[in-house]
Amino acid sequence: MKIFSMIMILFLIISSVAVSTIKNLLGAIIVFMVYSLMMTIVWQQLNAPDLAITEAAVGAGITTILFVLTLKRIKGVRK
Amino acid sequence: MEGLMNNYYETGSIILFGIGFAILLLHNNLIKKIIGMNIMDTAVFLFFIAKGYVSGKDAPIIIGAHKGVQGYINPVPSALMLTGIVVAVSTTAFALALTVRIYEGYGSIELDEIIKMRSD
Amino acid sequence: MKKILSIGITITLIIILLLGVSELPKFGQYNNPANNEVSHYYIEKTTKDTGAMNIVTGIILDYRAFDTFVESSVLFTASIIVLLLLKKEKHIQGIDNEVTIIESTILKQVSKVLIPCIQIFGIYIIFYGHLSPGGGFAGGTIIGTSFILYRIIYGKKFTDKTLPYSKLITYLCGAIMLYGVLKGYSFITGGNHLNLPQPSLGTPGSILSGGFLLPLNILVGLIVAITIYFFFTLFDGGEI
Amino acid sequence: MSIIQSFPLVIILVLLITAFMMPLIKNTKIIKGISLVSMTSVMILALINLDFVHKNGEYLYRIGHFNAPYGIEFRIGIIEAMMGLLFTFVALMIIWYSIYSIEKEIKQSKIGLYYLLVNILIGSLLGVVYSNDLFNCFVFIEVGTLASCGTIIVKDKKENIKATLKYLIMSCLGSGLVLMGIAYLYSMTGHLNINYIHAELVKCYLIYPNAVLISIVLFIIGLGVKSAMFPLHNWLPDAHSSAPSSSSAILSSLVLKAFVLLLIKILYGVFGMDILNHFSVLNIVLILGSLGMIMGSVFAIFQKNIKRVIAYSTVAQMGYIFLGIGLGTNLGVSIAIFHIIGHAVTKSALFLLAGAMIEQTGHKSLAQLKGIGREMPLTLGLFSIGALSMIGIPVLPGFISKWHLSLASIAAGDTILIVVILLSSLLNAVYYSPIVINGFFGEENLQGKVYKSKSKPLKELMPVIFLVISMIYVGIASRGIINLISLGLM
Repeated sequence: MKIFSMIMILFLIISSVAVSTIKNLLGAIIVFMVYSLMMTIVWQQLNAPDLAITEAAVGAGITTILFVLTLKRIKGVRK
Repeated sequence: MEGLMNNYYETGSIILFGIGFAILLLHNNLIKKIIGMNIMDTAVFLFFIAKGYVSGKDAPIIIGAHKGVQGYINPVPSALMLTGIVVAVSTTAFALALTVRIYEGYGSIELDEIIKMRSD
Repeated sequence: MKKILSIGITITLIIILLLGVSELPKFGQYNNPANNEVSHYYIEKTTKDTGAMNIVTGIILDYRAFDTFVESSVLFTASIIVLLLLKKEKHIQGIDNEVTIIESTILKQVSKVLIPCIQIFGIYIIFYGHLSPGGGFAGGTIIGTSFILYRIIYGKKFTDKTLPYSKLITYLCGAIMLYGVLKGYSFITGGNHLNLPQPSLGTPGSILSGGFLLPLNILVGLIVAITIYFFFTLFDGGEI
Repeated sequence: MSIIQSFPLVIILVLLITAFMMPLIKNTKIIKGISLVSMTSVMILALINLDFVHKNGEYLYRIGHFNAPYGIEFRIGIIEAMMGLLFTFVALMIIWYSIYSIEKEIKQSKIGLYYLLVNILIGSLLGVVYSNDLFNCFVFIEVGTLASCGTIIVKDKKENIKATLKYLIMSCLGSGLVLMGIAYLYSMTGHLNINYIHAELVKCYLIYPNAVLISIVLFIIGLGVKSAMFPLHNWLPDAHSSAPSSSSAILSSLVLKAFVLLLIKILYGVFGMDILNHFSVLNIVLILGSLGMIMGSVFAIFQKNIKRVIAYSTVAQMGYIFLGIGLGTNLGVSIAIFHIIGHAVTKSALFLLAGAMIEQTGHKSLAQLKGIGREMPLTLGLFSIGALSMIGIPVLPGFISKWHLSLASIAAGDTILIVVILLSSLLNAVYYSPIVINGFFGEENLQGKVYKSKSKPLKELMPVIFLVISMIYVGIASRGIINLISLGLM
């Protein structure tokens, strides 16, 4: 359990650094979505299922949709 | 150092918090800034949830018979952070809407370029 | 230069905060200060006090319901502000500038089956919110997502007819007002120790139990679903 | 259990539920009426509540059916009740003023939503003031932040969007830090209620010295960002100067104040004097406060836009409040709270008057507003009373807080602070007096100006006149108010 959690935390840290370094905005958003999903797993590990469900629906789902739509809007104006 | 190894979840969440803080404060791109804000928020949530965990106990949902006080983890952080997640998504939506309008107004989402532009 | 500065600031901040963490009580221990009489009280009494089997739902909708009420107003405020920022006036009739319409029979047929399934799942999560993980927020998001799918597949014109803006905002305001009134009644009677009638808690474990919990979960679900749909439509073009 | 005890909760519920009602109503006149009626009734409730608290002393009011550590509770002392009255009064006056002039700054279709946001904003600020539960305070802070950003954005100009974005980002930073502070406190004590945290923390602060210190600093920085503490103030001038003038009045007179009150509540309620003295962190607040007093004024001197001058003056005045908090004595904190009252009344009047000038003449810069005294004599007259209070002329509240702050700093043994206070008053005079003098006097300024040609009708200025009268009243009744505050702090 401890080893698994540490690996997950390490993944979280790596993906958050990756968000910062990736140049492509869509890529950063996708990495952030992966980050949210991993966070969901961590919370499930910590026995907080309510939070895991909400984060999966809100954090990974809705937030990503909003980000992608914003990106679409921004690209659309440039065209 | 040993304290950090004992509290590995908290340590991880603090590192995430720092990274989120740096992204929020020092990136120029607004979308990245908003992602940084989200990372910062989720890091605090992780910190809270880690404080509520008790090893070897169940999730705070009573299925079947009640297992007594010692059978479940602390439910308070989960309840608080449920509120926190919704607050975070509201703020994100607001910030993204502002970003869209900024782009329509200034034609850029890089903060330093926007600040350089004369507003009128 | 800026990169070095940013890394420096980050590392200092992390080190300072970690100094605090290293003193905090060890992770996962039963006798940590966080697991005090408050959490024990919740674990022991939630089912008796509120009728909820899910302790977290009991806390957010009864013990700390004021937080949740304020939180719904955060969501409401955010949707109003996004409305303020992104809502565009309707285009003149005859000019059709819709780009994201998908003309696919397969998609339409599949979605006819899929969307009700998503909605039933969302409704299940809302209705079992006080018995199992989930509740108004998660379930509302799922139902909101089904509306979004509906809009993506059938296009803007069709959803404008079935889910018009005026109807949605009426439901949103009505739901949140009803929430405020229901909870306000319970707050004031509780705070003043008035012995006015309260809804019965029922038998713990059945769906129709927990007094206000079920109606509140439904209202929260409605608020969240409409807000999510609003967010999507406003970001995707801004015409409702 | 008297029903009056539930009035704080009723106030918040009334404000929020009327706000939720507004999108359903199409007619803007009815919305304005609802907003005015709700604010008036709320003010009356706050007045009755203040009277009740004054007679019966402070009390704790539980929200819902469960007692304190399990449920959420309000703590209504004299200060909280007083602030409730102040906030509702100032908000009522600002709404009354805005009813006549809001169409000139905001599009017709957005007026309803503007009043909705104002109601939510005032409700959430009162929630921050009343609540005795840290996490509840945090949620109220978030509503307040979103709503206050919303009141800036309604104007819908490019500069507004930019200013709001800056404000939002800084605010989110602040909220993140505050939430982290709450997380540290929760992991050390396991409570969220302020009284219970204090009781636990006194027992255990020696076990976790670093963690306690870090949480104090997190709260100071987090709330400092939101209440424009000196080096963190850079969002304020843009946000406050670009907002519609009634919003700037609310933002600068009430929003900042609610966060400062929360900081006072956290520093003295959660941590308490013993812990603060043990770590001697109050010096940070003291130094930043005095820096803000001077630097805010210095920045204000170089501004050319009248609203920016007033906005920077806010930074300086917040410095006085932080100075009072940083002194760490009972008198210092009482004066800080007194200054909150005086400044709220004065600054809202100043912003509204500046807004009136801009609205009637169409000019924003100080150079073009020369000679305004002939065109709008009443407006500039009221403005100069407010400016005199800011500079520190006896009887007016500005002078009284400066005088007592000097006394408090002598009592605390920091005589150098008197120099700072004097210097700051001098700088205040440097930037406020030119506005007044150039407005009223100077032959070349007055040429071609027709007497009273642009003055606003008296009925539209009535709310500002009420604000100025209440400001003078605060100055005259200062002794009683300060005694009451220090009674409440005990």
